[in-house]
Amino acid sequence: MALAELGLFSQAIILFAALVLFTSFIMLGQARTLPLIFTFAWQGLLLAVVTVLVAYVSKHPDLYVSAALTIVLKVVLIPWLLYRLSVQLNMQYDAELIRHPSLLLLGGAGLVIFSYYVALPIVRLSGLATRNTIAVSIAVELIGMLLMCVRRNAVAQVIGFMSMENGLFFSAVVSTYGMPLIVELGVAFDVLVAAILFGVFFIHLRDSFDSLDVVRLNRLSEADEPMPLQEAAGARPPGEHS
Amino acid sequence: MDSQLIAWVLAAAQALLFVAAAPLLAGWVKCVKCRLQNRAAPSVWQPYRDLAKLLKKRMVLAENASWLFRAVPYIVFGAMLLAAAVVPLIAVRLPTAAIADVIVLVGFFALARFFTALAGMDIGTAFGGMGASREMMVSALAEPALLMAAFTLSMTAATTNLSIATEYVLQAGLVLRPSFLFALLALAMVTVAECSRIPVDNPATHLELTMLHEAMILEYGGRYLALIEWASQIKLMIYAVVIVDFFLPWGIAREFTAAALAVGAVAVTAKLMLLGVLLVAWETVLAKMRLFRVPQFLGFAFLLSVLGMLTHVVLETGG
Amino acid sequence: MTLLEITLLAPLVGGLLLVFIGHRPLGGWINVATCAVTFGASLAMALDVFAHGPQLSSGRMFYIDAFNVYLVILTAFVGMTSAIFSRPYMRHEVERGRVTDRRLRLYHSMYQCFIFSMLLALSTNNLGILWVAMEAATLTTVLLVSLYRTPEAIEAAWKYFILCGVGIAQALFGTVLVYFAAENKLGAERDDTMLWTVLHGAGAGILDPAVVTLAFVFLLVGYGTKVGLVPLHNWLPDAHSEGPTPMSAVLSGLLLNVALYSLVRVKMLVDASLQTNLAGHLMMGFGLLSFMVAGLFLHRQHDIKRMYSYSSIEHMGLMTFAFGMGVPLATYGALLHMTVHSLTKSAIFVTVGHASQLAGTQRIDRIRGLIRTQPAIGWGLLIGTVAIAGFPPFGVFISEFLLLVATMQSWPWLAIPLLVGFGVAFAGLFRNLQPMVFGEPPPGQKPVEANMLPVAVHLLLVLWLGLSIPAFLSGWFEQATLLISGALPR
Amino acid sequence: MSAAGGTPLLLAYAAAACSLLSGAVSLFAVRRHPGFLHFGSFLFLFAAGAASIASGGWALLADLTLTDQFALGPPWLRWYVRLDPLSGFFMLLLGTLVLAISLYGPSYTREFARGEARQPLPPLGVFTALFVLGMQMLLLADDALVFMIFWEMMSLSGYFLVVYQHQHAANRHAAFLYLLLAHVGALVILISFGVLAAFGGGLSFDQMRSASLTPLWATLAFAFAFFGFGVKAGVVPLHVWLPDAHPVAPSHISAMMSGAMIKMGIYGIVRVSYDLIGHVRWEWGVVVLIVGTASALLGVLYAIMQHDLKRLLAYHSIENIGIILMGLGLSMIFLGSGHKVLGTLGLVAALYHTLNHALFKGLLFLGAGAVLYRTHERDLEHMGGLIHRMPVTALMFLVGCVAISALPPFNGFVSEWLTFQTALQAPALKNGVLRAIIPIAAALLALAAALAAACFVKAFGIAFLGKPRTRRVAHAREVPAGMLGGMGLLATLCLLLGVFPTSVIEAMAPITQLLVHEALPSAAVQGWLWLTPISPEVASYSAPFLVIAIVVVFGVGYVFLKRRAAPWRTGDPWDCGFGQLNHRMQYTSTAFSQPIRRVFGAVWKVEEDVETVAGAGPIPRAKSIHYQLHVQDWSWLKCYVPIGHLVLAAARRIGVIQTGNIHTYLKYSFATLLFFLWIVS
Repeated sequence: MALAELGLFSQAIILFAALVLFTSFIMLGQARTLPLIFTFAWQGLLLAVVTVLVAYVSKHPDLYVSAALTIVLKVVLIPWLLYRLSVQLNMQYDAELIRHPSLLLLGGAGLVIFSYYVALPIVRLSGLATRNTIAVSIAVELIGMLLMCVRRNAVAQVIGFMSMENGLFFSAVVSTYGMPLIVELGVAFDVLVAAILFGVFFIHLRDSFDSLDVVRLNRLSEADEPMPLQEAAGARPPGEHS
Repeated sequence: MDSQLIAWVLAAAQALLFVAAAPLLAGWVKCVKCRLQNRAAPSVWQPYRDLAKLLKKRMVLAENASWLFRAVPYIVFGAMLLAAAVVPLIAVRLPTAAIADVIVLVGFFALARFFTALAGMDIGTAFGGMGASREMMVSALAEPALLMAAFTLSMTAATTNLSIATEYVLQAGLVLRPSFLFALLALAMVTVAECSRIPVDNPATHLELTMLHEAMILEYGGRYLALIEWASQIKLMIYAVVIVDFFLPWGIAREFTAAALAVGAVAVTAKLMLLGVLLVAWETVLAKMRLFRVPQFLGFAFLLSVLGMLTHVVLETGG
Repeated sequence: MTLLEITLLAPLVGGLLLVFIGHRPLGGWINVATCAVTFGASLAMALDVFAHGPQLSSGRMFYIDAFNVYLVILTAFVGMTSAIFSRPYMRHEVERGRVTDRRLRLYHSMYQCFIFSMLLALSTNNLGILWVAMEAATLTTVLLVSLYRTPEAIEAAWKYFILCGVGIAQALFGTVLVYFAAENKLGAERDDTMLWTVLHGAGAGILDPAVVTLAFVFLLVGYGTKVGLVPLHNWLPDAHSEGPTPMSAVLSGLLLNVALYSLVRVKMLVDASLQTNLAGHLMMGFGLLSFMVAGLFLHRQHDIKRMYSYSSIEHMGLMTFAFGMGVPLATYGALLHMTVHSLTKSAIFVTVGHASQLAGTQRIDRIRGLIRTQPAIGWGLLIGTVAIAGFPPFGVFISEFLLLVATMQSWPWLAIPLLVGFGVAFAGLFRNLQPMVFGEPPPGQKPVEANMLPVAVHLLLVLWLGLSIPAFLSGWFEQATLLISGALPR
Repeated sequence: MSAAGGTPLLLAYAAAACSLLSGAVSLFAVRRHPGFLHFGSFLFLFAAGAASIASGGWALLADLTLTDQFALGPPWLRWYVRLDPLSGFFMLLLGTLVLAISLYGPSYTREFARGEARQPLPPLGVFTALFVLGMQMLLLADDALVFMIFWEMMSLSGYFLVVYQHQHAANRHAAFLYLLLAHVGALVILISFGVLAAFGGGLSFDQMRSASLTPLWATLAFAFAFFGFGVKAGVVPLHVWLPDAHPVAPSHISAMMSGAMIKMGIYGIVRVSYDLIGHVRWEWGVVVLIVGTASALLGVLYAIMQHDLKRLLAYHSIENIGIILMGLGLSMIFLGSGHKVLGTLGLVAALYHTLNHALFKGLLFLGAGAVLYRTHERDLEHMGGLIHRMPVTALMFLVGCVAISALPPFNGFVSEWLTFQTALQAPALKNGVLRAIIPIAAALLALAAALAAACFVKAFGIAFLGKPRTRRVAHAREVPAGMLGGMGLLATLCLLLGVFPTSVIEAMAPITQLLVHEALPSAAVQGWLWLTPISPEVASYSAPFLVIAIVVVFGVGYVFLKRRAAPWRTGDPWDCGFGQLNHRMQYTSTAFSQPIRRVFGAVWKVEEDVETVAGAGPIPRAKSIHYQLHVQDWSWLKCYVPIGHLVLAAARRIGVIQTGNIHTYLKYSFATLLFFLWIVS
């Protein structure tokens, strides 16, 4: 259906959805730590706005709660946590080198197309005005994952992880007006704990690897170990004796 | 019942005759050989004299000899005796023929050889071990060829029982079977090997290193040696008689009348003398071969017997 | 307060209590006691279920049927025995100075929280809560994996955290999709549409195939990560090898089971609404791949705990394969295999813990002559491995036997790769096991104070299951089989 | 007749129970009183053996088929149990060996408690008991589950027995290889059962019997079964575990393994192909015949090269399994082409040889154990002259050697003779090719037999005859009465089964009746004295006469010669007039087998190297000569090493997927996700 036929609020929803997607792209391209964190906060904020709009449109009061949760967690708490940590580990200014950023962004675009392709069958079903945003939510999630795949910096990985969460949350909101409240609460709790744990781990990583570069975490690997020399059938041919 | 008894008596008599005649065949062979080689020949009765002398002699046993060493001659002689009882010499349809068929006969030989070889190793000299090792190697190669030939014949006669097979050949009359030809050659070669004749072994040698059979019984003397020598003479005779029975059985007695028996006796004597001459001729023209050419020799024998079997399957029964 | 509530609350309360006094000598005992209470309650509840059939709690929050009741008992039981083992073990670790009091406290309370989250995941009736509980299980164990604070431990924990977090996130997305499918098909009351009973009851067959398929993919990748299916398994060996051994025991013995349980639950939904056996085929392929690859990995291990975690991957792959096949016999076998595997594997890890304390290292080539130094440990390891390798008269043999027969009946040609896999895995296990157990011990190797009671109990149970399966258990298996594959095994 | 329950079955249960008890005794009682193992445990083992003999013999002679079930295992899968003449026959075989080792064991095992490396006795007792139990129960099993359970239990306890003296690396290698192959074999057997079950609609043997298979599937089922059981039986080229595992186990266990365990493979082949599948096809027979011939020939050729006594015996087990399989193969060929009587003859030959081999191989291993017990030597090169120190053992061992070399009048000869007779009936076949190859196979059997004779001349000659080669051997003593009793039992049976074959064959009639509904009508037409398998015209054999003849000759010789001749005196052996002979001048085992090694050179991978240190002096003569000989089994190098390398290489390659880099891991899950999404949509 054409955008014009929708109500203003719905149009707003779609607009903000587009902005959310945009923020994901920015994160994908953002090399420095602090801006990354801020962009993440922005994404959370946009998400909250979308939620509020949806709540208003669809008269689902409990969505306000989840919007509030989003704001508290994704806009205030987690970014602040990450910020404090990165200051404390004074890494707020260091930027990591992203190889082929343009290629990366292209990949992101590809993911958008892919998720649209994937989401098509679902879109058919939904009666909601905002259904096309499902594709966007999937894209946000996949891009978050892509971010985790390419970034060496632990903070960046965490942010990727959290933006995946955003995507999920987003999809829940726009496809089905959010999940049952108890589930929402549970999820939020888990996310909170996860965030705290991440914080703890930054410290540990810094202590034991004196950097947050996750590529250095490669002690536990099977790749280049020689075969163990056990006494096995291969060790001595049984036919033999002298 | 009566006929049964007669048959058994005859069988016993034939067995004894067989045993008694064995040295004679050996003597005949030796005698003819000397004649052929322009040497002064001993009398054909010489083997009896030797045996008698040995039987009388006081024995010297190596101090290391065990009870096995002293038991072996009896075992060997017993096995040969029984084997002799099985082979139809002058008459078929004797009850003793049922004791053993040709495979068991081979088994008897194997038994005798096994214990001879053990006796050879008992004293613990190098010669004994050497003889045993070589003898077992040669026999291991000879046995399949021998059995293969036997199989060919017994597949033709549909029996492994010597006497019945002989009868079968008699009834069949003169049939030119290629399989029999091959089998005969194979059997002859095996006989030469098994009875330790030239070219495989040299019974008359006095150089220990070239001995096979002799090396094993080097430590024997007196009556033990007599028994063993006698046993080997019986063995030679058995082989000869088996060949005769299978390939030219004519004349052998089929019913137990005096005339038939006499004819049989004469016939078999003639045939054996002829065979002895052939053997001598063979031994005279050939020279003893190296130990490690023996496998080729016996391999050839095996090949011949296989050929015999194959020709039997392919040409004679069709298939 | 119902038995189920006791079962769930006991570990929670215990966990809170242990936050404060977990470091005391008493802590270990409290840990054991809490588990004992949990186990007792779960047992009573099980009897109740056995008497009156499936139970739906008031508010329909929890649902206990034949499928999860025995898993609940199993979880409580293995949790208890591992707690029994962990008391002396952790004391020894404290003496060796590898663990401080703070961490001991953390350990004990997290242990209980972990048990709680698994029980919650098993008993909940709500797919969302199921997800929450699974995530919680991850979070509680992450800190335990990094308990020793060595760089390796940190690294392992980080990988565990990130990979499982990502995986679980996929699962959440799948859950959302299921919810979405259900929500616009059956216009039930919003909060109910995530209830398993509703979905599997009313929702059966009417959910939209496309969405459900999509959802299953996400759920498979999500929960599959926690099951440890190749190629999503990479966190598993690290986490097992670097964490404290009781942790590895419960991880291998229980967590993987719970993850597989969740996977099977959603598969049931998908099968109900899909006509094709797509879900089954995906699981079969995944399972077979994991089975083969893990078998090969067994051959190149230097670390004893790593080795046994690979064997866990192998067995999980086997079960996934069996559930994927979906024929009743295979399902029955897989259910049995879940039980015997977790019993055996936790017993093995307990023994491994003692063995590595005895040798002072986890490196296979430094563990030697156990049977000479301390026969109990040597024989325990040997018999445990024999059992896990699928030799009779242990239960693993029976389940693998059933699996093979089922395979022969429905997919004859897949029996060949299974066979090869068994052979390879067996060789991999034993070539490493033999030199550790047999031979002369290195000079000066001293026995350690070991509590082999859990091992003995577990192995005896496995032996019992191998010789005869008690009626009630078999009854549950059959009901579950009926539930999952829609027919009784024959 | 067929019945449910019944006394023989109860006896069988009693046997199993006794084995369990013996295990329990050695587990619980030994720790406090070591004496218990030697009495309690072996007492129960004796009872177990006796009970097995009783139940087996009863079922066999009375031609009973008894069935029963237990409420064990999964609810819809009862444990079915059945005792029929076939299992009875093997029960008898097993019981006899158990009896023998329960006599032999007490003294022998005491050695382990003493020896330089003190071994704990309980494991030995427990696993011996479980080993026996496994075999008893698998014979009774009447469904695939029970069969597999106890089959694997047998293999597994066998493993623990092989690895019992685990301080030696050789034991560990052997045990590993043994268990690996046993496990693989078991899985393959399981597959074969799976095929049968898929057609029969159930795992019980009755359902499998009722299954009607298409020729293709029947052949597949047979092929899997033949492979799986062949591994256990030690068929070339699946035999590599055997010559390693049997020698290193304690000798009474080696006797059980060679005597009984590998026979279970034969039992399995017979049970599956004749009983469960039912319709035997002649093509299978050809395969079995060829494999059997290969095993017989290669087995003996490998055996000749050994100088480790127990290893030599182990290789001979392979040879004899080959002979048994030749009989089976012939029987299958004849049955498959419709000659029931001849098929029966082949089957009888095979089963007879199974029994014989159990007896004489058990005897030989016990003999080797006796030598080991006194001299701690397994290497022939260090033995010699034992006949003077251990005369009774020597006699027993000699009996075993004669029997295994298939010499009349002992039992080995009878069964080989029957095999020959079966082969000679080849003209009955229509297929000319079969008519041609069967006699050749028979000739190769003859070759194998002759080589076996050579091998045992060497074994007995080097070990017991000549002069002692080491001090330990020179001071050996005769072994205790119990061990002699165990050997004596088997030796006597070897002679009896050789002298009275007719009765044995008549006793076997129920088996053939059960399997092929046929017996040998004319085997005993002329009474117990004459064995005439097909008809008196075709072939006949009378062992008693040979015995009589030898006795007579002994008598005559004794009476006439010994009495009349002068008493013999001892002197030095002939030394060509050179100086004193010493024990190092004797032929060694390696020297003995050198001619055969040269003749059949291609069979082994022979590495021979001679280092000669030239001494000083005008005439260059060697100061010292060091001779080394490596003989290897090609089948190991050609079949197993490549597989091993393949697996190891795969394992090495597979490692690269686990880079340790978390990005890679994330990419895996990312790729998996995208891949699946792409698949489904």
